[in-house]
Amino acid sequence: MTDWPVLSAVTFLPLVGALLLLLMREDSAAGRRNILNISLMTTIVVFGLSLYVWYQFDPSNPAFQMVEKHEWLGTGISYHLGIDGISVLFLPLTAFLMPFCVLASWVTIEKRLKEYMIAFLILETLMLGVFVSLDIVLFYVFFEAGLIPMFIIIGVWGGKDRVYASYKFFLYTLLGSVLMLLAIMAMYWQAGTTDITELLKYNFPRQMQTWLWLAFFASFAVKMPMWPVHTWLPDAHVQAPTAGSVILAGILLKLGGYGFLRFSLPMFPLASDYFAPLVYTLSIVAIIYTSLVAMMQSDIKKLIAYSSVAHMGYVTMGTFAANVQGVQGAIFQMLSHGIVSGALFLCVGVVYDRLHTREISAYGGLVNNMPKYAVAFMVFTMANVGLPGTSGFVGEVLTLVGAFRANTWVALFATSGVILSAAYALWLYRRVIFGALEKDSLKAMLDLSTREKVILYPLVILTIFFGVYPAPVFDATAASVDLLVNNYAAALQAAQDVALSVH
Amino acid sequence: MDTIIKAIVFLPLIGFLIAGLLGTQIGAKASEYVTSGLMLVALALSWFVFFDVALGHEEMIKVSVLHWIQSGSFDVEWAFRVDTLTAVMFVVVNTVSTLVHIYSIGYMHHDPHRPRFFGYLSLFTFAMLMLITSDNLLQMFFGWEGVGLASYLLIGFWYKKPSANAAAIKAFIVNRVGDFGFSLGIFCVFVLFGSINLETVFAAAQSYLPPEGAEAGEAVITLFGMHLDKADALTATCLLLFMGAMGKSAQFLLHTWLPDAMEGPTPVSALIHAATMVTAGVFLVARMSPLFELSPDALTVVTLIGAITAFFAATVGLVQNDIKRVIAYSTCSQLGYMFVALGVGAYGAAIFHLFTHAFFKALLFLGAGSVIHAVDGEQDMRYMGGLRTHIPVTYWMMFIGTIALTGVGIPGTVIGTAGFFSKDAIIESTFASHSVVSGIAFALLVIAALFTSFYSWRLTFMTFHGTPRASHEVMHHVHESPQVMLVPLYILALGALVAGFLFHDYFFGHHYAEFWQGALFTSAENEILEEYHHVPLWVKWSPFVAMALGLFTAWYMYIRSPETPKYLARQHRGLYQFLLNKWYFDELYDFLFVRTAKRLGTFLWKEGDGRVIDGFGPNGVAARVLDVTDRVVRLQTGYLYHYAFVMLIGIAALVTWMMLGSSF
Amino acid sequence: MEIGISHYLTVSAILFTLGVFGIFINRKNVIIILMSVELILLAVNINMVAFSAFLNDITGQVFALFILTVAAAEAAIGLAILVVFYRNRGSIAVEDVNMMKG
Amino acid sequence: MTAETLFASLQLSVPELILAIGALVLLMVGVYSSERATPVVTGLSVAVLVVAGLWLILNTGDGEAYGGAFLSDPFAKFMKVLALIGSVTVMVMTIGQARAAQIDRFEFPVLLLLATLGMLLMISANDLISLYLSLELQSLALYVVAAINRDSVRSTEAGLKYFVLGALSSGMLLYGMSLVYGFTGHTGFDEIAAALTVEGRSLGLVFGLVFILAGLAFKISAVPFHMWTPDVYEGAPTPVTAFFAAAPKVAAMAMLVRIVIEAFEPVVADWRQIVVFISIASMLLGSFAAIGQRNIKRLMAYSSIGHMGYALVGLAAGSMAGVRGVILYMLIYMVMTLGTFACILAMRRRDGEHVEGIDDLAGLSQTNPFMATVLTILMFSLAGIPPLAGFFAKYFVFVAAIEAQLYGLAIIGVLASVVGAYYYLRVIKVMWFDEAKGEFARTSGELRLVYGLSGLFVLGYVLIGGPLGNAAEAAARTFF
Amino acid sequence: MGLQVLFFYLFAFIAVASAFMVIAAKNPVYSVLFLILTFFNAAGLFLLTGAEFLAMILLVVYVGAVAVLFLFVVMMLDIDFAELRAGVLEYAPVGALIGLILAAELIIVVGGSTFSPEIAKGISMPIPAVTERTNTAALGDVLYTHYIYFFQIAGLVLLVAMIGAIVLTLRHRENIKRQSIPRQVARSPETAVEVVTVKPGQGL
Repeated sequence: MTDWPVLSAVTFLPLVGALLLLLMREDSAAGRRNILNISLMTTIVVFGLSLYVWYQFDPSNPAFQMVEKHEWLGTGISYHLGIDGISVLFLPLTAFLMPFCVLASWVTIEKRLKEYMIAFLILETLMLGVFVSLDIVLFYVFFEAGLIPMFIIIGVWGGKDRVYASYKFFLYTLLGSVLMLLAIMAMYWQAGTTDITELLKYNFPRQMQTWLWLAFFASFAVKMPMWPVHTWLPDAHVQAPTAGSVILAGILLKLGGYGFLRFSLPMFPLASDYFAPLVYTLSIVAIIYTSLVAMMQSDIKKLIAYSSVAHMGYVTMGTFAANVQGVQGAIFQMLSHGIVSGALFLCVGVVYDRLHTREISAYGGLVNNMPKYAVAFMVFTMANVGLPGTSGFVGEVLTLVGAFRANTWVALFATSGVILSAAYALWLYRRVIFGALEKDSLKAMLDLSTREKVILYPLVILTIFFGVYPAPVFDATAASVDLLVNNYAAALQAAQDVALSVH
Repeated sequence: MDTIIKAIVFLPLIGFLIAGLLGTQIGAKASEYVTSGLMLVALALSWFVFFDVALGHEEMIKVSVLHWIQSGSFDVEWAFRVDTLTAVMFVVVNTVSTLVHIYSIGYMHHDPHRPRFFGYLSLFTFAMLMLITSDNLLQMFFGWEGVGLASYLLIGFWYKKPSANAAAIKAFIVNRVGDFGFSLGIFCVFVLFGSINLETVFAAAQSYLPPEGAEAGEAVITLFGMHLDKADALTATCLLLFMGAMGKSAQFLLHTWLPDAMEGPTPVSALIHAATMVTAGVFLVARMSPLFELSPDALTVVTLIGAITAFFAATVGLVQNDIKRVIAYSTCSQLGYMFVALGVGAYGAAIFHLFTHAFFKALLFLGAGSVIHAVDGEQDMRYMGGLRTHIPVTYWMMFIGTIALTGVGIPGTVIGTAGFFSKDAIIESTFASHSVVSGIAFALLVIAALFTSFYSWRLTFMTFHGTPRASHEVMHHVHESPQVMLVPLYILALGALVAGFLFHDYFFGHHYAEFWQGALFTSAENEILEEYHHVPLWVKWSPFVAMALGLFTAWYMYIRSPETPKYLARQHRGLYQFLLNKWYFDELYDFLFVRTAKRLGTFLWKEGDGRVIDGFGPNGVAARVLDVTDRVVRLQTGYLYHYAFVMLIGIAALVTWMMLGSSF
Repeated sequence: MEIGISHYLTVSAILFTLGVFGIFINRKNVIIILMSVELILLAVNINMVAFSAFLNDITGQVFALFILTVAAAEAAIGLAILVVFYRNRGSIAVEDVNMMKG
Repeated sequence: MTAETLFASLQLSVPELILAIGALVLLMVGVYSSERATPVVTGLSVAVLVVAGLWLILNTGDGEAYGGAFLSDPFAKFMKVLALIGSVTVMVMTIGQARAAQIDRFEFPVLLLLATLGMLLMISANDLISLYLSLELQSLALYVVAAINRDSVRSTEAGLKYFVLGALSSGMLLYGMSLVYGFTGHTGFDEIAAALTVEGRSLGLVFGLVFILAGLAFKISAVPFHMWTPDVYEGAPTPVTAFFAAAPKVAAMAMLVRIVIEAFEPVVADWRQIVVFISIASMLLGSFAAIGQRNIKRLMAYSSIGHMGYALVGLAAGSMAGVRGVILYMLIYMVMTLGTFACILAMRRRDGEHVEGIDDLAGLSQTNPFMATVLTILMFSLAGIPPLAGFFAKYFVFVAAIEAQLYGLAIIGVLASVVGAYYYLRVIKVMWFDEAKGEFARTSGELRLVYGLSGLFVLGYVLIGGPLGNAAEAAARTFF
Repeated sequence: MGLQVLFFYLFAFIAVASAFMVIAAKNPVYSVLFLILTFFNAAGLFLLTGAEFLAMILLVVYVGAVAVLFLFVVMMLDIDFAELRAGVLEYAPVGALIGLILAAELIIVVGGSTFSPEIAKGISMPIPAVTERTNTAALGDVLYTHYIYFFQIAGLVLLVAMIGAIVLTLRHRENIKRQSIPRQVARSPETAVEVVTVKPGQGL
């Protein structure tokens, strides 16, 4: 435990940046530069702090660390922060992607830059808050509040159909979340506390677990998103500005997966076990169905969005396999997908900035004049496909192993996803990058600028680094995941013993 | 030794990084020299390892590099495992790769993207080396996919050609189908043995099955709804692994990508699609022999698939006109041979054929490349002919390749080309084996041998003999390739001629045991090594006869009476078309999978997502909400009496409710 | 036959219902509505007085007294509003009171 | 009533006396000064309200007065402070707006003072008679101010509708009161409760309960007694609407809470059914009907219907947590509403014309970022999105409902809030996503102060929520 | 007792019948007159229960003031009665049905309910015997003592009504001639009369 509230600091630091931005004026070029610099500096400092958190984190201790607890709103709600192995890595991930978002918006956001950056910094605080909350209401507050800046981001700086997309995004996720809110209240009523550490120890009755699980599922499934509640995602992705897509795919989707790991699995083990087949089915459908749909898309972002749905299918599948491989795989897959899908959207942003269209058919042959771009895009495509040696592979294979241990049918169908993902990803790559450079509009396109290199190259390196040496992730998560899985098994066992003794 | 092995594996990677990242800065020439130079070093080192490990009988070497994935019991390292099998593969891979690097300096010298090309070649080599040195299944999978990637990149090297891009994607995806099985196989291994490290798995496999005659034991795994006992589980595992091998080695049903892969530059075809990558499947089965050996059923399937592939590919090869495609089908067919050998338990023979095949098939491809180079990129044999006099060196090299491929040699003696030793060993082992399908496999292999001979000579005759059919323009420019291309041919030709003679005793003969040192596992009952010597004489002669017959027919049809093929084609139009169109596999797959998937994708998108999910979900709900809103708002008429009426209804309803509610 | 409280309550219930009925059945004239309100209040007063008598409790009568007071005030306000409305709209037909709806 | 008891009673009701006397004095001031006295009277009214409020907070004890008809307890004080804040805020907002809204007459602040007095008396009412009289005091004043722009058809129509339906509802309320009186023999809440405990429940009494609840539901504009709300909100001058939306709702809700929790505590099963019904109906109607609206005042009317439904969720629980939830809900609702109406009042074009269409807000985020931001925060808060105050308001009432095992109510409630979010989003969408059509005139300082403070409160609730929650809890403990 | 029954039914019947006519009469003037009749009969009912003060108040305040006010407004707002609209009864059947249901429920439940003697025992403000105090005096006893609080609020309610009526209807219109008694009184012949000399035969 550290002496100063490091988690609060890392969570609320972006707000400080946002407040500074409020004082800025945007009208001049210098003003613009100031805004950008402040945003960038803030996000970088936050990233540094998050690394410090990671560094301070003791991986051998499965309990919550760096805990801060204060009285808050009364009625059991407290301001309680802490991290364990499951949540610790999401902090650096979130903080890591933010500077890229700022960089990606460096020149592309022409209007209302100040508001844009403020929205992003607020969003960062909220996302970080989700991962460090140890009070379930506090969690919900952060979880849900993220809708506000995202709604504005999509709606103000989005594409043509941004209104529809932002509404759909907002209402869809809100609908899921309010049911979770009810469940949270029911848990408070039942257990008399909203403290996550206490709730983790509480045994909810079987019947109640079922309902609570379903309510949480409604929220997280939409957030993930799982089939069939995924349709908001393609719309939101397509319309959002590049950085918005990055955050959406990179972090917001992870909130659902994190929720499953933090709540559904440990708090409602019986229900999780009971509903695992449902989750498996939906995950498989997500993997196969959305891969097929992705294949037929004519819009680059939409295609990547659908592929995100498929990849999140692996996460849910691994999570509910509820063994070490599955859960660790799910965590890794989330982290990796955060990097890779974020990077893919950044890649799309690069060409979108030049041509202002996302139609695949408008491109072709980019490798001729944008070889560096082609290389970066290739790496991310391959990571998306799950090529060994990229980070995409590690998570995928572990979730599959986990699923295979739980149910071979699931693994069978899920593995077929690797074929389909290759199909849509490579086909996309071929249509955009390969081929002769015939379209006049493309001939004048320049290769990556320095700024774009700064954005994409670190991601390339990370993608490969985590593919080859994922150990840091596993080291950090191992103890907590072990604890989670063991408690889960113990709970199931206990329930079985009770059932036996009754008969 | 550790350093040497690391050097062998990582030198190509360094080459790739230099050529790939700095290629534009340092220029094409430098890239070529750096990558080729590094390959040369790696080659030298791998021969050293070969002598040390395989011939020097050193113990198996294990080199740990880095932790990779550790998740519970799923614990995987980056580590190298070097035994004889690996050493053999070292030699094959690095030799061919080095030669192809050198050859490419000449072959590609017009191409503006040479650094990229050499980078890819080195990347491929690195991945292939990772595959063969792997000490666990996951690292093997890494190499497996890595070579797939390199293959994808190299097939699509000329990215402006749509056909090349299509072929590249096809190769990757069909391989992925195999990988699908491979991954499931890996998972099976993990579940059955609790580990995917080869050492652990092999050690556990020794005592895995209950002794003969004992109870089958209870189900150890539920696979796709089937409750499998230990033996069946093992069979299932092997079959799943084999599926991976089928994909990578282009076996029947998953072969369609290989001919299309010829869209890549010819050196690539030689390296990847003849000598090394496609043999990965063979390597895998051989590597996993401790498992396969325990599952006769799985081996039967391997045999059958191998035999069918050998036959099928040979039939298609008979009528192809593209010089590279003929060789490609030949490769496919030869891989079938190797699998048959594996299937009947003759692992040594299989690896031996792999070894020799690498030499002569690479030779043939590079030779073909030399031809193509000479005729300005033309690949259709119908526009060649009479090139013998213009490019004699190439001709002779191709000739050597052909006799090696067709297995020219004198049965019963040790005089013969490389193919003679290895192929005949396979055919004889097949006959000698106790497999239930040995008879049919033998028959198919012999027929395939006949066809092999026919199409190989057909190729030679059509290309080099007869009258030139190319345009005057082209013929005028026909020239012999430069030395940098020819020297690799010489070396390969040497190998094609003598490799069989030199090594057959080690691979599949008297020195079997001390050469392999357990790298290939053969169970106690497996006595194929002994038995194949004792096959009847006609069996020993049958490949020779088939070869001779094939040679004669080819000579008759393409030298003696060139009208015959056309006549025959007209006569048996259906059959000809069937063969020419490769048994319509592409069309069938296109119909079954590609178009179905596309149609399904569109359907799910428009109907599933669009109409059903969005229609009944958000959009539908939104529309219903608006309907309700409309109705509610219409209630608000603005008239006082309506408002009062609503209040009255409200109060009446509440009163009634309370009255009825309390009377119940 | 004894006149009990239920008789009074019945009369008051009928008057109350007539008053309510008068409010929404009427389309001619807002004044009628005001009169209906007076009927309702009268019904309430009958209730109050009856209860007061039968409970022998004077509170009911006091309450009724205040109701009368307030009713008078209400009538005054109501008529005042009606008058200003009439000045603006030139009509007090109930159907004309419909500028705002939805 | 002896002199001492009267004096003690007077002491407990000093704030009310201040208001009453203040109103009379200001009436005189208004009558005997020139036409331009309105700002002076308004300012003095503010002062009166503030003095009353301060006295209430600092100097008022707990206890019964006037023979038990008047009650001063923590709950009453809390709600009175709320009502006073609501009145003061509206009064402040009207200072600069009165002329434009054509309500610049000195009677207006006086009437508001008297209405506020009515509210305070309602909140303190512990007897059916005092409840009725104070309710009428407030209502009559409100009928008049609704129609106070007497040259406007809309304003007078609003007044007429409000009056007619209000009179009908007080008729119902009275009828219910007469039944309750008859069936218990008492008008005092405590005595009613005592009689009910002894007597038990009779159907006639339940009818009385239904009629009383119907009458009170009208005052908080709960479905199906809400029909007046949209028309009156739209038609009445905007400052008046702002007043309607805030303080009277608080007072009526306080009264409703007190009467059902205190007087009808023994028949909780009966009134809970009714409250659940009107709560569900209000939440649903509030959410659905608002979607089609183009006029922002009308939108706020439906919004208030919905919000009263949510507040009733807490009441339906009938527990201390529920009452606490209701108290907090009313507090937060009032602040949000006042802020929103401050923004609506600021919707004045450069040429001085007031506009009320939602589309008139187009592009506000560019022409007036501060107001747009505040209004956005308020809208999100009204929609119940965390971390804004509106979320916590909903949270506390729903927690209470869950504790009372009213699952259906809670589920319908949260679903309705999703539908409701849709129309709040539309306001935000218009402000942020659409292009500006024209600019508003510069907003006066007091309006900026009001909506600024409101936005700050909504945003900062996460920081100050603890003490407020404790205060609400103390207030709620009155009943338990 | 017979007389009381007779009068009860007389008053009750006329009250209900005239109340019906209030809402049914075509002419609003008739409605007002029927309302007055209803009030008269209700006053009769009050008398029957012994609430004599209220009965008188009803007549004085209601009939004397409120009903006359109604009559006055009806007359003043010169409404064109010929234009009364037809086809206004589209919802009448449904409305009538619901109204009848409500009435039936009220009559059954409220009219049919019995009262336990317990309640009558527990009351706090018993009516003194008629022999000791008249009804009016009894009311007066409590109204200004025990119920002074309510009385004061009622006063405020009336004040609000006054302010309201004035603020809504009082208009200081321009160009309207009003009588000003001080001015009339202060007029002198000099200011009031102008002496004009007219020549004969010319006219003005």
